[in-house]
Amino acid sequence: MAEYNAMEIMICVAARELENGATVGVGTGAPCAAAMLAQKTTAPDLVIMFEAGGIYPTLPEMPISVGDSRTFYKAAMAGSMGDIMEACSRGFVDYTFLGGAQIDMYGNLNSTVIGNHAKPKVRFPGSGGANDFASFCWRMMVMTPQNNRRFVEKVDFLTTPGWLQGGDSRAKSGLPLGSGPYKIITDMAIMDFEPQSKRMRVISIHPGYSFKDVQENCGFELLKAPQLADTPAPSDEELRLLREEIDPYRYVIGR
Amino acid sequence: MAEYNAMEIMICVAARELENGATVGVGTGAPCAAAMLAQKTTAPDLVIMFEAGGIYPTLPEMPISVGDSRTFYKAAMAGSMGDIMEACSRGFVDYTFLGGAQIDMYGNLNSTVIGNHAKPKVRFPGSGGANDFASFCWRMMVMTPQNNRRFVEKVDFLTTPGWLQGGDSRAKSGLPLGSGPYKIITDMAIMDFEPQSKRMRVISIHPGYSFKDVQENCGFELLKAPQLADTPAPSDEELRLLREEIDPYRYVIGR
Amino acid sequence: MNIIDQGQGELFLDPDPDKAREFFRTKNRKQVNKVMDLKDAIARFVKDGDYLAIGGFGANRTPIAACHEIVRQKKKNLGFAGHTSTHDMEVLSAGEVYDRIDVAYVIGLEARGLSPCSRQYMESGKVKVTEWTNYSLAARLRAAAMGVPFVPTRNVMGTDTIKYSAAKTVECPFTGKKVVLMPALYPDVSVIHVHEADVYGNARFRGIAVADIDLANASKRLIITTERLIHSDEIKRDPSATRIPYFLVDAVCEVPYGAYPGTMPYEYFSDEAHLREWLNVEKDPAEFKAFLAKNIFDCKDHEEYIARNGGMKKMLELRAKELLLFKEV
Amino acid sequence: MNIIDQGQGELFLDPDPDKAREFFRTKNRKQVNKVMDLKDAIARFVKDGDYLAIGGFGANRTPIAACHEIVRQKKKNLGFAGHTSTHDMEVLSAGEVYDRIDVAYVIGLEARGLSPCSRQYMESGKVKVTEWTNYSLAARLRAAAMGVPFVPTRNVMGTDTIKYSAAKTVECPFTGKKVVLMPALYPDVSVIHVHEADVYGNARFRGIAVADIDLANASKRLIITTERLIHSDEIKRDPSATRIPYFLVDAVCEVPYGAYPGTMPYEYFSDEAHLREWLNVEKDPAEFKAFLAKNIFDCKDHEEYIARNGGMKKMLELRAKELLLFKEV
Repeated sequence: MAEYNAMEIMICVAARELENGATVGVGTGAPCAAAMLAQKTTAPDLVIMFEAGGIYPTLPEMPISVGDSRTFYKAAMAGSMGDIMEACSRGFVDYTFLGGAQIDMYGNLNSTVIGNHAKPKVRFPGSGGANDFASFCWRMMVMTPQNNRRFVEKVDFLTTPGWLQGGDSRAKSGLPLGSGPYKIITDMAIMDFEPQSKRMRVISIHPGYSFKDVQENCGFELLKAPQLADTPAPSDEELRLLREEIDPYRYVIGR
Repeated sequence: MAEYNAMEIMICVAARELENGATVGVGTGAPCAAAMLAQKTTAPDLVIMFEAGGIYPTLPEMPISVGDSRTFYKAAMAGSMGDIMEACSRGFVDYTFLGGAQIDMYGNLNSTVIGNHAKPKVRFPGSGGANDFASFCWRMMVMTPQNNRRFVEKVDFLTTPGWLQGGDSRAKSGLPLGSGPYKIITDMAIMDFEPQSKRMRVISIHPGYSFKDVQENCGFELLKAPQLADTPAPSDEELRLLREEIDPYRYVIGR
Repeated sequence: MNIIDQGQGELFLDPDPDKAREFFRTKNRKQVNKVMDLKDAIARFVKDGDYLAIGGFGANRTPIAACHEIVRQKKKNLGFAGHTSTHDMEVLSAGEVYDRIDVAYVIGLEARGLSPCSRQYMESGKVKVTEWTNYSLAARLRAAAMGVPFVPTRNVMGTDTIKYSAAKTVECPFTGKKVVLMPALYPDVSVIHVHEADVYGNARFRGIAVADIDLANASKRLIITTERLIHSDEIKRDPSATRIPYFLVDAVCEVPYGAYPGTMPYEYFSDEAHLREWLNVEKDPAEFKAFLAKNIFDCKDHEEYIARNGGMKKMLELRAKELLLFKEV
Repeated sequence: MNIIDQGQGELFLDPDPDKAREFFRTKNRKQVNKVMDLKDAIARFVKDGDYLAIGGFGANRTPIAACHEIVRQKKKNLGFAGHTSTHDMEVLSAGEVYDRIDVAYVIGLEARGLSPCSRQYMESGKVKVTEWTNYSLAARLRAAAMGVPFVPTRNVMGTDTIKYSAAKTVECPFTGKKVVLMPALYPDVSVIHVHEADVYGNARFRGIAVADIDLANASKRLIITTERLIHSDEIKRDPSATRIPYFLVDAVCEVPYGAYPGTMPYEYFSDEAHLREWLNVEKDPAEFKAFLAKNIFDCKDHEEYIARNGGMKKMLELRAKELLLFKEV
């Protein structure tokens, strides 16, 4: 079996979640790499949208920015941020991939501050389009390394909505009905959410890890699916595509 | 003095109201003819906008429709209805010229129905963009023949806002502050509105008519300005421009 | 939300964005070939009872061929968005295909006069009418395009136009000022005519947009009629020119002169003589019936309609007129 | 209007459309020559204390030359719309020109990492912060562009993002659903970089629009920086291509490579090495000070900045990169 690093397995596993013919709103970095890998493997007709306005480009290389020229290279349309976000708002976009500094058991994300808002200990970039994508897209997915610093009991600042306080709290919040977090993909496991409580639940463990590893690298109690799957390792072909075609300069997978 | 018809004097008088460098939202027919005449006389830099999206065209001839190709011929921009109406809404448009089947003493217009709305005696086109222009543009002007059928005590249907019920009723209505009817131009006279009551007031009488003629051709009591002006007759040059350059096929002035 | 004032007009469509989302979720996102005959597109996507909207502006970049086909197929009980509907409404009224209408501007053909046929139908009592304005209907499409149940505007207050609409006046919680909420309008099906589209439905047009971008985004089903099909490589070469992205589109129909007898900017000007013929012939019911038989019901398609009204010679004349080829400016 | 929930963040600008109308009423509607030096435009139209917005998207079609000039002129106490502000914010933070900010995305340069300088300034307590999202800020500009005090959206509910915003949640009177009202944002002054403009300010650009059309409409004062001036006849020849009409514009500044070191679509790609240099040098205050002297304060203008960073040779390299001239795709 090939060697691979934490970023590589996250990208490969994430790519497999995207079905052919779906629409996905992505940012730069790992989400974009996952979408590009999906296009080259199981989802050749995956429709990629970038929040600044690029619709269905033929990506010649990894974009550096969600607004750079590559995001609308040989695209169906170079539109506006409104075109993208309102397509999401109308229910045209199936998936989004997000990240964040912190995530809680309901999939809520913090990308705003650690500490006090007025004079924060650490200031992060803020929502950007993350809250918008998570509010509007049908299925929000997260790619993030598994550790106690990121997986926390309570996020310092709830930037981007997951299942909020769990249960029916999101349904009652006013956010579009039927949207919400779907899968959380880390370097150790795949999680989904238990349908009633909306609590994070481990459903598949990556090679070399156990449920115990995952739990130990999580700041809250994880649920466990009745049958835990074994995540297939990245295939040689997945790794080749990722390393040779998608990210030859290791911008993302070299992190 | 040259001969002229009712439509010709209305157009000539209306054109003189438009100052150079103003913006005006116009429809087809007499309003457009007046704006074109103004451009060729006292207001060479008059900026014409058409509600379907044409901004500042170089009109090669009279448009047939406010959306036809002439409305954006050699224009600054061929935009959208939103571009125009929202420029009006933001306060960028100084004047508009409207008409209607009925007008009351507060400058309210009916272009919807005579009789019952559900099964009208006469159905007219409806507001179109008239209500929008009259709501948003700073100064609304009306061009209409003077007669008892049109100038009525109460419009059957208040399609387009004038000063509503007079006094401060428009200011209280929620319509943009400071906008409202400005001048009414007929084939007999020019009217404005008395500042407090907002009732229609005759300020200038066209050649050959008296205040009595105007009042007799009006279904409500008109106020009279302290000093009534005599409207100058259309000049030979105005008539030449109108007949030879603006409306050579007499689409408008032949009515 | 305290409602200060509200129209008593009927709201013909549900402005609920979650219901619209459920529908839009089902639309295919793949770039697949959507080219079909206009006849098939109308048969498949315009169902009796649907709420219909037509792009363009009356007789400007308006899919008149599609309006003819809707009448030819004798669609019934449609709802209709009458936002400066002129010749399109005249055609649809001739077929009495609609029975409820959101009105901004109807019956008239602007400077050309009024359509007796449209007027009679509107005065017949057979049509349920809710009143709006051009911008109000544009704003309703904007709300739908944004995926929200309404947007605010500052027109219509104090008038009967709002009274016979389905809008509501509320107080703005930021400024204390009154604003009117225009409910979202998600047409069941719309037809928009463009200059160029690829087989997937990526479409572009020149000249004024009217409200067509919002209309395209707001519509549950969208039929594009196009003067010309172009290769998808051409779309990809200049994606900034795309005005309507493919995923909104259900059918792409290549219909040259599809806006005739209206104007298609940079292509052909309106056939004013023929539009006058329409208006004149409507005055006599028997004559009008024969006229409709000749021009709609007995025509196989738009090509035949054009052949019966001057064919290519006429089209070249209208092109010359549109481009001012024989006029010094 | 019953307010269900509302943010506690400060609203930095008045969303009252009547006040905006009073201002817009005073703007000149004539097509007059507005060409001026960027230095003069910034001196004249960006006043200490103004609320500033920058077009483009961080380092894409972003008027970086104008950001340098704002810093060079030591503007102070500006408000700032931080909607995916990346390198523009990095420059403005270096000058500490702003003291209040509406945040959607700040500090970061996307895949390139975070700006230590922007971060320090944001963590200093010197900056008042209200939180939004990219779409929320776009919606706020849309509301202003429409001349209304708010538009509704369906994002942010249930989060701290709304809690630290100045948005309000209300119940939709049509559907009973909750919606968030985003207050209109009318910036005092904005700068947008485009490919081409005429001397009057009619402007066009290629590639994604981001939120620049709404921004142009929403702004009280608008400075256009353009890669090239074009003759007004060219605008008139193709008015469909105009994205920003002249009457919105106060100044037109011809600034070739005005988005450098960011990307200008179809013209030049970002200078990643130089952007990395910015990020690295910020780690050392003394080094950063010298870097700013060299690249901003001691530069007469953008041309000198470019000359100090590779000049025409570098520009041609970036053009080749943008156009993928040496890469098979």
